[in-house]
Amino acid sequence: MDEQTTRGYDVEAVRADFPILQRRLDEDTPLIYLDSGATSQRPRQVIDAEVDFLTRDNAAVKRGAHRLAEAATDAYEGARETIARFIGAPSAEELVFTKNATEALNLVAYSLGQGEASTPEHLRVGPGDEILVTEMEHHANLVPWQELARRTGATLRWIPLADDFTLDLTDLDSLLTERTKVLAVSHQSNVLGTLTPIRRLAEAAHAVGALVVLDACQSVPHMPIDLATLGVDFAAFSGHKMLGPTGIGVLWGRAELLAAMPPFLTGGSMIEVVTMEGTTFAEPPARFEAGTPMVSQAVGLAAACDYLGALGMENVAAHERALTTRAIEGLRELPGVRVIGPDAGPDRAGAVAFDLAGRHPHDVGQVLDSRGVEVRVGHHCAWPLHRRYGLHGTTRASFSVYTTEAEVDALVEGMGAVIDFFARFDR
Amino acid sequence: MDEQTTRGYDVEAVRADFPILQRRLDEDTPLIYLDSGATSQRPRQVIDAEVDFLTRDNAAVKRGAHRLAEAATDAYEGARETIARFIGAPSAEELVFTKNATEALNLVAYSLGQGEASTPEHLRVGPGDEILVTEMEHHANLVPWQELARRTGATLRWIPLADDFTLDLTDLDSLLTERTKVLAVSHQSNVLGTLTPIRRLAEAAHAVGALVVLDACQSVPHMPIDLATLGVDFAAFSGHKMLGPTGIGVLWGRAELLAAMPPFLTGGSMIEVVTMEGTTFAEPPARFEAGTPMVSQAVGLAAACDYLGALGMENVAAHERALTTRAIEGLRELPGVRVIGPDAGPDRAGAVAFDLAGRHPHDVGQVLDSRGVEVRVGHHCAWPLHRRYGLHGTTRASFSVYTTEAEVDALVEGMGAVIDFFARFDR
Amino acid sequence: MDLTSLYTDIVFEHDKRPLHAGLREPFAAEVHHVNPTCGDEITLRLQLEGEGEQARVADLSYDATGCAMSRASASIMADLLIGRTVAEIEPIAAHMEQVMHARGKETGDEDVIGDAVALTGAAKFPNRVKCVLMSWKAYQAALLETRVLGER
Amino acid sequence: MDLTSLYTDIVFEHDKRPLHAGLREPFAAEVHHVNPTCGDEITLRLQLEGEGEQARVADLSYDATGCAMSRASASIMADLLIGRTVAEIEPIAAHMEQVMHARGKETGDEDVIGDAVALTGAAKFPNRVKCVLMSWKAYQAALLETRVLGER
Ligand SMILES: Cc1ncc(COP(=O)(O)O)c(C=O)c1O
Ligand SMILES: Cc1ncc(COP(=O)(O)O)c(C=O)c1O
Repeated sequence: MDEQTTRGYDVEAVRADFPILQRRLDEDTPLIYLDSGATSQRPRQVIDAEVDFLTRDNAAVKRGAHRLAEAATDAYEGARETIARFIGAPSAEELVFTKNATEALNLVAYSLGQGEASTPEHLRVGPGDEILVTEMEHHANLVPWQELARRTGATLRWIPLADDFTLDLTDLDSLLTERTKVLAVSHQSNVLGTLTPIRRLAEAAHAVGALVVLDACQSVPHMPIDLATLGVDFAAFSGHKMLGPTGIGVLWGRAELLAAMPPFLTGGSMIEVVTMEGTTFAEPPARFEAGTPMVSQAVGLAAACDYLGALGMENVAAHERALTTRAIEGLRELPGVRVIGPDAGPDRAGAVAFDLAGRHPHDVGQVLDSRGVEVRVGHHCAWPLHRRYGLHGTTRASFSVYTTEAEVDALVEGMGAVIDFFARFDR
Repeated sequence: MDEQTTRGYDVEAVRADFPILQRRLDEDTPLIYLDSGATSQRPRQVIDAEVDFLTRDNAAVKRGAHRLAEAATDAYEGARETIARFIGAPSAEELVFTKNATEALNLVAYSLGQGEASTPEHLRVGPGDEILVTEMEHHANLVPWQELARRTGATLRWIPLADDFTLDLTDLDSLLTERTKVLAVSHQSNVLGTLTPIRRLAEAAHAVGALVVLDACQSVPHMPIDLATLGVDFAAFSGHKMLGPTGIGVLWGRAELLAAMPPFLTGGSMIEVVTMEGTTFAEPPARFEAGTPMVSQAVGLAAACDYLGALGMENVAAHERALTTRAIEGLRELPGVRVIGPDAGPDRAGAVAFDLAGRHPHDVGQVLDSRGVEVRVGHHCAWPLHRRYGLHGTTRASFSVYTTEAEVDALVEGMGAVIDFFARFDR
Repeated sequence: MDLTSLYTDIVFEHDKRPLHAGLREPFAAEVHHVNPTCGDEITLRLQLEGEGEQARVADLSYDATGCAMSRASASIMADLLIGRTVAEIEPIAAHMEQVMHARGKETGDEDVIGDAVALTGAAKFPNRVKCVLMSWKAYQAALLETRVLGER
Repeated sequence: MDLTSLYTDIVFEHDKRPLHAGLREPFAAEVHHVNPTCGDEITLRLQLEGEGEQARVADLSYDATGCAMSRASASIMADLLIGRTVAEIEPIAAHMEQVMHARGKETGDEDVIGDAVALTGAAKFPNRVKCVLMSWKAYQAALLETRVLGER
């Protein structure tokens, strides 16, 4: 921790902003939260922003003409602008608020499958078309595409994983063809920590006229992102993984694409004219935000962006990179432990999954939990990835702005204790 | 207010729980919030419940094996049980959390249109089938059904409105036939205040084998509801209209129907087994809750149910009925003002919409706003209803547990001032 | 709150006795615009004389339903634009848009936008900005349409 | 936190040397159950002798992957059920389910559930309850299937 402080990143000051980190799991056990990849904790700045909004400006947005409704609408649209700036979106109008990243990905998949003749060809998936994903996707960026293929008669194909825990691009040319309408890929694996070569993939996809959908759930919270220069067409991420509230996610899409896409959810606030016989729809982003939106949550997410922005995403990334390296090196020393992911380096970021030979991750996690070390066990919503490596599941530690080197050390020590605990029974 | 206090309903004590009601719009103007039909305000009990959860038990639900994840899951599933009890659902497993009522209604409409051969006939809408709605629906319970009809080749029909602001059931027998797969109807109009004869409609629909979808957005917050005895198959409502958070809605559905329905949004936490080739899905409610859910919001909504339950929904309904009667009677005295909705009585509840002859509602609302009276103006997401009565829009006052008789009087006085203000220009 | 900056006598004058109202022939383009929040609607027809930037607005007819602000705005705009060239209108429209988005921090220049200064009080009321600008947006859409049609 | 109430010697004994493991013929019904949260899986085959409630479990074979708790549970269950009648098994399964849902407030009756008492420590750990009950749920599903098949 001292080291970090001297680098200018004061993790103890950060921790002081997160009330939950003070809690104990039981009298003797402080909380060592290493499950930030599943959901992060919220600093009081985020909680306060929501409470301030609710006790001062809360009203229905966009539908009201009164001053309170105006204040609420300003807060909501102001939040959209803050978040847009944070991810380098050219315009706030390119951001659609959803309930989570999963809805954002479903939104794209459903919209592309609406099959309306008035939709331009490149935004319409039908029989004979192909959708390309990868074997490392989170279920959220796999199942919606399977379902789109089922609904439309398109074919799902995938880029396989290589033995070195990166994407195997050997056959990319035969996978990505004129038939490919969509390439859906994650920016960073939530299991392996692998960063995908997104610029290269996006270029190859665009060369054959395919749309590129980026699952940015694990990158936006952990590194500087400039969507305008990534070369992708859509990106999805969730508030709750980046110090913000649950119940809010973001779909970013290029303005000209959103403008030509049919709606997904329909109802109030997304219409232009409604008659019993038929309805026309508003411009984006309104077209894709049916019903009363998550207003206070947007305000909270904007506060989270401000918080991360003040820390500096370069600093956050460096902090987490140091923790990742430390975790990998510590775990590698232990007998029977195998890290499932690339070695520490520029092409990987901080999700550290590992296997303990002969032990099911559920049992590993249970012993770690008894020591206050909260990690995730199982397939982490990436079942095909685990099957690829012959695993039923892994144990995963993941980090955030408030994670300390001492906590990483507690994980490594904890794994030592896990090994000892089970050895007792292996007589 | 004295009257209310002696009836045992202490509205001032209630108001003390709502921090925002202390705010002023400007130095001289206290807030008179009469837009609770659009969104209600939150008592500190609801805000505190969320903050307590976030600072103590926040973690990813259902996916984690550690103690914090268990605490979060308990909070989430406990909230489901509290809300289920509040609405009289036979089982908490029949409640699906969505982002708002709009998503809940879209969920049903999309699921019925998935067109999978394995889905039972009565849960599959296709060409030749009919969907019956009413002319008074909120866009949220109209447009998703228009879209379902478009996607599947089914036909949308509707029950018209009568001159007396109730549904015209004269031709019900020819509208509701063996071809009808779904009857989607609201419990209470968000404009007229009209209560629909839901038991009678549900019986008629079931007699021809149609499913009954209830838009309960305006009833659950305002009267005692016992879903088990209403005779409907599905019901949808939103947290933010019942003192709870934005970003959460509820779909209730009969267990045996949910169990046979295909999923809508897909991704993590709703699967059984995932391979690259295909996916099988979990049992309800998980099947319909893809991705990380709105955990703290569920906790907040449960706190709202507890709050309303402690007041007693009979008392809430009586309180709001008295306000409605007072508003209607006061407004009726004013020259040029016409209440758009049935007279006060057992068949109507509290949304009081009205028209001022020769004045656009936007102008009416602006003058009321200058006096701190916050009402909604426009078509209130019920455009066909307004067209039916030859109106471009109305001004609407709506009430909640914290609304006082003095506030209703301020509305009536405010309308007097509106009339005077515009008369100045009518030389 | 000061309502008189919003509801000026000029606004009501135009609301009551709108200039150039009604839909007339001939027209080169017709557009229909809606404010989905409040349901205000305008149908606007545009007839030009001449070509390109030097084309002159020969007629601008419309049918507007909506609040006093939106109806007055249509009336004032029609009166302002009829007889001017597209090139002359451009800075007027730009100024109008700028003032309306300044949240009351800029006052309109009467030399540029004429009677429309009476509408700029609405810039302090964010929800009324759309009411005022709807007719201007409709004009611009109609202009675009005459060009698209001309290119065919 | 006391892990020894969860990880008893009996649990590890069954985890290491599971009884009746493997998939055998003949069988009247086969089911496949999954715990989607952690990916644990069991394939279970059931062979009955006789009819109705008096039918006897002639064989119960299985293939289980998962944590120590879920594997031990399958092993203990198989040993407990083989040779008993459906009627005899009913109260055993009911008792098991009840204890496992009591959050540690009830201790299992060894006379009823035998070695499975060693698993009831998991009732204090909500996320482990499913691990223990998965094989029991699979048995019940297989039983139902033999009946459905029987009726055809
Ligand atoms: C009757 C009715 N139905 C549906 C809705 C939609 O609710 P939400 O916007 O919360 O999805 C509303 C509120 O706007 C309503 O009043
Ligand atoms: C890579 C990745 N994609 C998608 C998701 C889904 O996010 P959410 O559950 O918030 O919709 C997650 C997190 O669970 C993730 O890690």
